[in-house]
Amino acid sequence: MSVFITALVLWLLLTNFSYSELIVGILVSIAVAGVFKEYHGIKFDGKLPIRLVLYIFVYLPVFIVEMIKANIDVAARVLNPKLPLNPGFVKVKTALKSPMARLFLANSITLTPGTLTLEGKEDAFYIHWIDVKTLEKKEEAISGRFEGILKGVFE
Amino acid sequence: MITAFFVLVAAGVILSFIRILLGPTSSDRVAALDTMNVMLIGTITVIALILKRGIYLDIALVYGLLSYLETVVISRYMEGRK
Amino acid sequence: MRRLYAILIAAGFVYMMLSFLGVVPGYGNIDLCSRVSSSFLLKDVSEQNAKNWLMAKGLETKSIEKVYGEKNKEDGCANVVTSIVVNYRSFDTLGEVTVLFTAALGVGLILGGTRRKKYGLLPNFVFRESTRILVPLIILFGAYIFVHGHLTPGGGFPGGTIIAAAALLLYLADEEFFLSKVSTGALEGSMGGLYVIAGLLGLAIGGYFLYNFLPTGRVGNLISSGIVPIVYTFIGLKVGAELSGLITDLHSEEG
Amino acid sequence: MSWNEMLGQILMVVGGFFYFLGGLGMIRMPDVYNRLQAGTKATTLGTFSTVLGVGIAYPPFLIKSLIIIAFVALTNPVGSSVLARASYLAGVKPAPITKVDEYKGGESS
Repeated sequence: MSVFITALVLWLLLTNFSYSELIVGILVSIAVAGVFKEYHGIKFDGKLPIRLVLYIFVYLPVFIVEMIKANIDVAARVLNPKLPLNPGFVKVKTALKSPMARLFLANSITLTPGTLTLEGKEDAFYIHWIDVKTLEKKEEAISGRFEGILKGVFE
Repeated sequence: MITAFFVLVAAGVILSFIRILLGPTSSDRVAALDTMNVMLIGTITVIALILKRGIYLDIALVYGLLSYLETVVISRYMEGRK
Repeated sequence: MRRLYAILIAAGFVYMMLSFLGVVPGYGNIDLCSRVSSSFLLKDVSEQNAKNWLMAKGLETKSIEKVYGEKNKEDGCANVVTSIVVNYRSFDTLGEVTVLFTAALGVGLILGGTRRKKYGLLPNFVFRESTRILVPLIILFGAYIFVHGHLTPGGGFPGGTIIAAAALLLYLADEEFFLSKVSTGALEGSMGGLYVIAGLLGLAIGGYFLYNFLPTGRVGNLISSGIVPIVYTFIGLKVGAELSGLITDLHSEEG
Repeated sequence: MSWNEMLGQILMVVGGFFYFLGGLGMIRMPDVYNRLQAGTKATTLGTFSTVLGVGIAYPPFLIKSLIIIAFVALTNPVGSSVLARASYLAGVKPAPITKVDEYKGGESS
């Protein structure tokens, strides 16, 4: 059912609106949702609109600000003639449970300053960090900003 | 201003192209190729703007899909080879 | 020495890019948007637009039927390549689909097994989860391409290839996934049969094989140009099933 | 030239600058993981900026531009993450300045 709604919304975004497009889109979405009855990762329930609003107005601004900061950081590192690097692989624990929230956390980590996700296990992510400052406070430094927000949005 | 965009993109593409030619290992080459592909997606959309053709946006989407698939396939191959 | 070669090849690349800069016209100086085919592609085929175009070319507005009417009467495709491939030379396309079917059959005979080949390493967590989100949307995009084959560039073969790309992504992301050979075979066989049946219906109604027997409608709408979108749907599903079956054969091992 | 074309072109040039930074990072960084960091971040923000600029400069393209942005945001980090793990497991050594390593030869199974 959630696959059907997502597919129909994507179809209507791809095409210009008319009634024949709507009918064909409904047919195609039913087919796609029938094929992926079991194997899919798109699941949502009645609280979707609240989550969408939260996602757009709480998560996205933080994310975009962090991304611009990341790029300024990368630019400063690349344009600096001394190339200040102090890389290392660290392990970061996370408390998030739902796969979607963890996927978005991993992507956010990849796109924020100086970190790149390598692998996610049951309760932790392995991360390549471009500038290892401390090993004690690493959770706060890497994923602390997003974890609370994503917990509020998805769980 | 569009010319400035093209000059910047050309510089970026050429730098990553040099990395493809030099790269000591094959993962360096794949990383540079991935970077170049994403740059080309942006360039295709700008060309769509210049020629005012909505079709080229579809082409950018298909190109992005294929480049992602290529990166993933080569990565899985390297993993399995070990 | 290697660096020298690299820089030389890159210099050739620079020259290519710079020569391309001269070809691209300046922003706002392009005349392509006033071409007829472009207005068909953008689905902006209202009569007012046609009159504007004719006025801009300095022609009489009486010849409007000559520009828009005839095309509408004959096959109703906005995309010229599609009208050639699926309407005028449709028998040729049937042959092409048969060639692809034979190739898939050969690969299945030589390599086909009943068990899935394992990589031995679990895929990345991020990759697994994102694939579960992406794959239905990729298949929907493939369907978008082959349903709109008569309006935009694209059609059955690219759409089927995108569906097969989704199948390949699933094979890479999930160690347990195995597409059953019965389902792909049944889909491809039934779609090929339906293509031939559409041709025979044309033979029964219009007098020759693959006759376009449905009304053509107005150029630019989704439901137009007769049986062309239906045939393209058959071709797209058939090619997608064939290539997915080919990927399955390459992923399986004996025993 | 109206304001939206102006804004779109400025966004495009900013995106082109980030593309250039990505290419420069590809050249200057010492090993493949740092290169992936620079390449992924710079090109993702560059694509956001460029494609959004195209959508703003010519509003009929806006919806498809947003679809392209969502697609790139979903696939590009995933691709680089998969590639980083693959090169770690394939035995590509990190640069000598790498101090900490808690991943330890890929303890996944």
